[in-house]
Amino acid sequence: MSDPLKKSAPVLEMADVRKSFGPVAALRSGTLSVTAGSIHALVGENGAGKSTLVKIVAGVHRRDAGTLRFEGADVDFSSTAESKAAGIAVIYQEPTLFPDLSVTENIFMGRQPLGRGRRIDRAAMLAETRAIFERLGVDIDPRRPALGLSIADQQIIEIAKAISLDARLLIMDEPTAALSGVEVERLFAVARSLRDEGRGLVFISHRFEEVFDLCDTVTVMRDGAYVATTPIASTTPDAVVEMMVGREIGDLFPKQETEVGDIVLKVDGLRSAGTFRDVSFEVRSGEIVALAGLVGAGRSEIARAVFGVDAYDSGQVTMAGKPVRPGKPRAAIAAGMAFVPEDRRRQGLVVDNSVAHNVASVIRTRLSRLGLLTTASENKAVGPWAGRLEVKTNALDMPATTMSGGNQQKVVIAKWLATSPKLLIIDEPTRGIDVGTKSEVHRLLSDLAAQGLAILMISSELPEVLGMADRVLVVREGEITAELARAEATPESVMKAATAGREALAPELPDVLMKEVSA
Amino acid sequence: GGGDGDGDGGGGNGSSSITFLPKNLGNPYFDASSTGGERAAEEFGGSFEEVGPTNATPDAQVPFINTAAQQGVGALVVSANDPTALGDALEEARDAGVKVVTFDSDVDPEYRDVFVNQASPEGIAESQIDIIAEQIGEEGEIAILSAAANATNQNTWIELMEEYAAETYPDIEIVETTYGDDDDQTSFDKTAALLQSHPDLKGIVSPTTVGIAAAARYLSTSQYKGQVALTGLGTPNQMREFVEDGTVTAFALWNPEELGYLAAYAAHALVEGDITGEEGDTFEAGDLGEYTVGADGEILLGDPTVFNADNIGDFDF
Amino acid sequence: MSATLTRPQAGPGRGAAVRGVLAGAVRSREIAVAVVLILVVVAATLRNDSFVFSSDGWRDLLLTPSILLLLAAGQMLVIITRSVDLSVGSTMALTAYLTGRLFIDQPGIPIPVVVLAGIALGAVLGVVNGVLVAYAGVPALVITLGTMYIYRGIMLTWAGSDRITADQMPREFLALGTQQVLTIPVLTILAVAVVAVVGYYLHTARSGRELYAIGSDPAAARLYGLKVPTRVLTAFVLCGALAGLAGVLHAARYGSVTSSVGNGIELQAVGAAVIGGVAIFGGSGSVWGAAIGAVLLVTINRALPILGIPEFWQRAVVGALILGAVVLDRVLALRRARRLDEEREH
Amino acid sequence: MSALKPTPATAGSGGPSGSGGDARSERIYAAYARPAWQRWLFTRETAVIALLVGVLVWANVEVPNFDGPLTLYYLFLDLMPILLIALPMTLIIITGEIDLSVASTVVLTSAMTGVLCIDLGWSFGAAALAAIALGAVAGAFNGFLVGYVGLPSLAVTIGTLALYRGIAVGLLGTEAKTGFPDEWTDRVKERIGESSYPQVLIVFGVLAVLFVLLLHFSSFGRGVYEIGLNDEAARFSGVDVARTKLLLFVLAGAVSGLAGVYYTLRYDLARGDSASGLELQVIAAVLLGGVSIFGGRGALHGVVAGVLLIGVITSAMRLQGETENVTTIVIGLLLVASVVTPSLLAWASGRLPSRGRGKSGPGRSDPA
Ligand SMILES: Nc1ncnc2c1ncn2[C@@H]1O[C@H](COP(=O)(O)OP(=O)(O)OP(=O)(O)O)[C@@H](O)[C@H]1O
Ligand SMILES: Nc1ncnc2c1ncn2[C@@H]1O[C@H](COP(=O)(O)OP(=O)(O)OP(=O)(O)O)[C@@H](O)[C@H]1O
Ligand SMILES: [Mg+2]
Ligand SMILES: [Mg+2]
Repeated sequence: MSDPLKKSAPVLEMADVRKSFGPVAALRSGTLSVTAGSIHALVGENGAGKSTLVKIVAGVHRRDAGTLRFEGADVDFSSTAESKAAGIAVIYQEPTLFPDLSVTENIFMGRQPLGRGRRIDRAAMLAETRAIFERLGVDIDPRRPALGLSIADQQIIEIAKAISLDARLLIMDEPTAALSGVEVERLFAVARSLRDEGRGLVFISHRFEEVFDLCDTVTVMRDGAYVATTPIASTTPDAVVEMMVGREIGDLFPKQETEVGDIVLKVDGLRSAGTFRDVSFEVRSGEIVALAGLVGAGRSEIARAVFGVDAYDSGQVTMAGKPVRPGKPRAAIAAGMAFVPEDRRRQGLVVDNSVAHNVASVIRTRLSRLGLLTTASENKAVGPWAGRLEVKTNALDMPATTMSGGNQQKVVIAKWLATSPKLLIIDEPTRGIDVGTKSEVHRLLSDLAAQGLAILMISSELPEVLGMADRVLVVREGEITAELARAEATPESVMKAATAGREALAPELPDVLMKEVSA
Repeated sequence: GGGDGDGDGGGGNGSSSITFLPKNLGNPYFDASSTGGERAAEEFGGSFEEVGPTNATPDAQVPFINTAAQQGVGALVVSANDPTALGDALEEARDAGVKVVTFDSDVDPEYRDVFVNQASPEGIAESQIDIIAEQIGEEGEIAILSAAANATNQNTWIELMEEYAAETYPDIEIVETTYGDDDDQTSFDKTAALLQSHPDLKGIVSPTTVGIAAAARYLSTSQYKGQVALTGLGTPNQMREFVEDGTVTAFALWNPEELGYLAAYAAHALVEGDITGEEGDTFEAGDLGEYTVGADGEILLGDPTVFNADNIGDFDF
Repeated sequence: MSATLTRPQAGPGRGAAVRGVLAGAVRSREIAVAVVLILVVVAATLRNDSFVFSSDGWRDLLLTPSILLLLAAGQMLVIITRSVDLSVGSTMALTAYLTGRLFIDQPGIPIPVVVLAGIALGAVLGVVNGVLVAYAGVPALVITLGTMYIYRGIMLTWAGSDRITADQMPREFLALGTQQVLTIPVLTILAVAVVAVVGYYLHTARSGRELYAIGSDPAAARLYGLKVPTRVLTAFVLCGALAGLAGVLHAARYGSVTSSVGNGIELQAVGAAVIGGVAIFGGSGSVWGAAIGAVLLVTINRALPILGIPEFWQRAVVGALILGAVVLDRVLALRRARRLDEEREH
Repeated sequence: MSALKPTPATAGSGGPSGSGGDARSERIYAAYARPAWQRWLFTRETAVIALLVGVLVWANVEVPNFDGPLTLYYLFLDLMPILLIALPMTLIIITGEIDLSVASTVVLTSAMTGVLCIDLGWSFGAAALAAIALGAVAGAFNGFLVGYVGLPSLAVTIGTLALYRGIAVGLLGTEAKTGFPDEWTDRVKERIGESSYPQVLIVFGVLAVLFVLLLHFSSFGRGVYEIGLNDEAARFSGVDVARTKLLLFVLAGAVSGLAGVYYTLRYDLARGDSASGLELQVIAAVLLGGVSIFGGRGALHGVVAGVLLIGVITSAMRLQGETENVTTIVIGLLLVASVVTPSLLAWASGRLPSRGRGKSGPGRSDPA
């Protein structure tokens, strides 16, 4: 844990910072030291606690324990206003914009330039926005409302916001996730110039090529704890991944060979204006089909349309030969579909409801006798499913809010397995789930496929896609650009199909993962 | 209710306990009548209470009638917001031994013991039409600003006014009847609307104290002041300044305090058993002297007074 | 917010077309209401030219909406922060009564003192609402429903059955209700001035813009470090103060204060804001829209009898108007969304 | 085909306390985290019921004539419209919506009954059925705009609040319809045997049971709560959010129609100005009964207790000779206290242990 960068003063120092949300220990010992004039990478798996650490620095959350020093002084921010005032700018992982306000106002809210008589100087504000956009090389009208901006554009507004703050510490939590190659390059140029001005930067990303391209130091986190800090120059992607994953990764993708059966789901020429078009594919029983692509490619939208949560403009969805009524999740469920959505807390679960009510939420019509439903009958039906998935909870009437992300995901899966589906659509099955649970989920998916279930999986984690799928469909900007059999699917082939046409950086996946994937 | 705890709380609340239930509270006309009622109660040594709703609607009055029945008061003195809607509640109160007197605005005769009438409807209607006819030279358009669209006494008067005007003053045309709901602001705005929609309007009759005062206030600051005549039923105190500044020449009203006073005495007489509500029964009503119950249990207060610049100084209510 | 978006001049890039559409939609909202208002006035005037062209007609056209105008402006401030204030009618009743009481109990009291006292009482009542909503974190609808009852009850208890009549208030004060400057009633000037100040504040002050931000996304506002509770409290205080002023003006205009002052006017104020394009869940709308909405609501009521629609149907027309406004908003929003989709599709 | 079994332990049902000896390592879950008495005692609903009992005892002891035979009879007659409408209103508020147009629907249906029965000479039964149907249509209009067009219910029902009453006032004008058949008007006031309970209470009782079954013992009811807690997640689990909302508004309209018929009979009258302010009384009672205005929380027994609480307080204070204003203040204070108290408790308990930590943390849930 020695600090190799003594040469210039640290802007930010964190040691042994702890934070729990109820029973979930999101951060067990967060340690980070950022020097002025450097770009510091923070890497770790989903749920490693990176965002939590960032939010503590920003004053969104307050730490339970540990030290936090900014520019040499102990600080304890109780609101984001305080951290901002101190000179810290943060780009959060999820864009947080005011949809009704203009882009310019979003950038300057709360600290608009004032003219005479403390009036907002709109001309100055607009000019400054244009200057920032010029520097970033983006082409967004500063006067349009934020409502309706694409995720990438929203992310750019966040970046502009942070840059305009003129802060001494700039933290960027996965700013590139939704950006194209050109936009990424521009962002990097700005980041480097900020570094050269002597500011400290923290950069969080899952893309190692970016980390190794941009940063000079890297800190690795695992399971909410600090692992190591090393200069980029003296490490390799392989070494970083080893530190990140830390434990037996061999059985992370326990894919079984299965017997592929009849066509269960058939999607034909699905189109939704502005989101996706010409989407056709099929999924057979016993088969795991993955939808791969960059974040924002429209995979989730396709899945939502298939399941009927969203309407689509044209095309057809067929289950076991019978057309499924569009726009009606109930019809999809009746046809044998199950859907584990990407956002657990907002879509997958009613987090304020009990475990029992959540697990029973789809099957409860079936549990009713003469139209009447009792808690006892729900509990009776739910118990075994909770057991099957080894859900950790004190009692079935505990609200799901109290559970960890991995346990919540198990509840969602239990709720859908209870419907005895023919097809399981699962969007980001292991997002924000710890490594142990992750392999449990993978084993479960594999078992289910072996028992004859058809599975359509969406994942942004390439290893997961390559490790679990029998077939990979690559989506780019709303279109399926490639269909790859398990044997053909390599990181290169998938990334090529996902980024073709965009000036993407060469996808270099660390060797470790490649080996492990092809095992 | 449960079993315990009565002591003497539950039992007979004295014989001459009188509850006044006006159409609504916060109305100066009824404030005056209640003052009269209270004075009467003091004189004959009974207890007096005033209850009532904020809005002048029958459904809001019913719970108060029910409560009076539960309390077993001696007599209930009501100005009804509807002739039939209160009927059942009043009947139940009478079954519980409560004497029911109506004043100002009656219910159907079978629901009450006596009705203390301020003046005969014909008298009221005719005197107002006569006043306005004189002021506008017996010809031209006039309009009526009433209280609530469902107010019984108002509607009776308006009907009689229409008949009388048609017979007696063929050149007078009643062009519109509008409703101010006995609400100050509404009456004010409705006056403005009347003047607006009928540019040739010569006069306004407002047979309600709230309406005439609001209309006078509007007129007094309007271009029509002195050109559009206004009369109706109003209290002298409210109308004094408008008579003085010439907005209003003459208007009529009985003395509402005397009306309340008489109603309280009638209630007292019923409670004491001096009268039963039969035609021909007589009773003493304090300062006002002796009164006789007429047909249908009606007791007539007397003729309305016409107020004008000469006599308005003599009155204070 | 309109001002930032209503200038569809040239700007670089692909956003220009989209912005034109958006600006058009936002802009058309206030204009649409204003056009309806003008149509109503023109139609009524054609039927009866005294609706505009007579000294009373002109005066009442401007004067009658001024009280609702103030209430709608205040309500709009609260609604853009994603709250609502149902207690304004009761607040107005209390301050109207206070006005009369002061004139009766303190003979010779200067009129400006009374006006300030009314505004101050309104502000204090607004503080009560604001503290409960902003700091106790309780939904505004429930709190202000409660305080609507409480304030009204206090007013009735305080006033008892007595009422304030014109002869109890000084003539100069009552004259405020009808005085005109260059044929424009003083009360109207006052109300429009207040609306202008509010509009200026919302447009040019940081805290004004923050009200929009809070209503647009409260969670994001907190993440930004905006002082959410303070701002929400401010909105309630301003709303209360404006209701207080409305109460004073009511006393001056109608010359009498009874227990029923302001009964049910809270829903009219909300309705006026909604008609004027203020989004009921916050974040967007202009005080001008709310003001025009208030004028339309009042004027349509006055015009209907002239247009030959019996007065009994007025309320139904008002209801239809509110529904029409809400549906129109949705239609515009859907059209906007569809355009954006097509934009992305090229 | 997909032979997915909930694994070995199908036998081990979800009994409260796991009888540990079930063969495999399979886990048995307790159904409840707390014993039954705690689950029942520490709820909002219990608090309201306790308060109601307290007020009843106080009124019986302290308020003259409250223990008389007429008190409860009138109490129920007066409260009937609120009791009735509170049932569907509870469900609507639990989904996170609101209906301000109920009182206007009462008046509209009452006017309709009057016009059909008195003017057009329909039999009362037919007129009443038509009125209830009209109420359902009025509710369907609200429900369509809220559920399918996706408009905010607050704005929609402020509009229909004016519209429906406006139509009633327009239909009736100056007239008050009266003279409904005696057999019907009397029936409304009849008592159950010799008791002090009016027979209409039976109608309410039947409806209340139906609504309790619907909300607390049916799949539909679970959906109602889910919509209130998280309508997106509800949609993802196959709850038809739009249809549910439509149905609830239709129910509110139909029950308001029934209340309109009741109103007509109770006062033998159809007038445009009846039932003013009823909508806010209903909402106040529902909120007082422990239903969250954000949706997702509340129970019907609490709501019924809330309505009765308001009724008993009003009745007792009227018997004591208090004016309406005082009652109004008391009910307003109760309403504010009932929503502020939980926040205050949470705030107090959140502050006490973590002393010294200044202002409340930022992670608080959204207001409004
Ligand atoms: N507000 C919260 N309440 C409860 N648990 C939370 C909360 N925020 C985060 N967590 C949990 O804390 C853990 C760490 O989350 P965090 O967002 O910091 O991870 P991360 O490293 O940023 O992951 P990712 O790469 O997916 O962004 C996760 O298990 C997450 O579910
Ligand atoms: N708020 C938004 N406004 C406009 N367009 C959006 C918005 N959110 C998403 N989109 C567009 O919808 C499409 C799909 O976005 P989304 O992020 O759901 O895709 P995805 O492939 O499912 O990504 P993920 O890996 O996050 O699941 C993209 O074209 C994106 O630009
Ligand atoms: Mg993160
Ligand atoms: Mg997705």
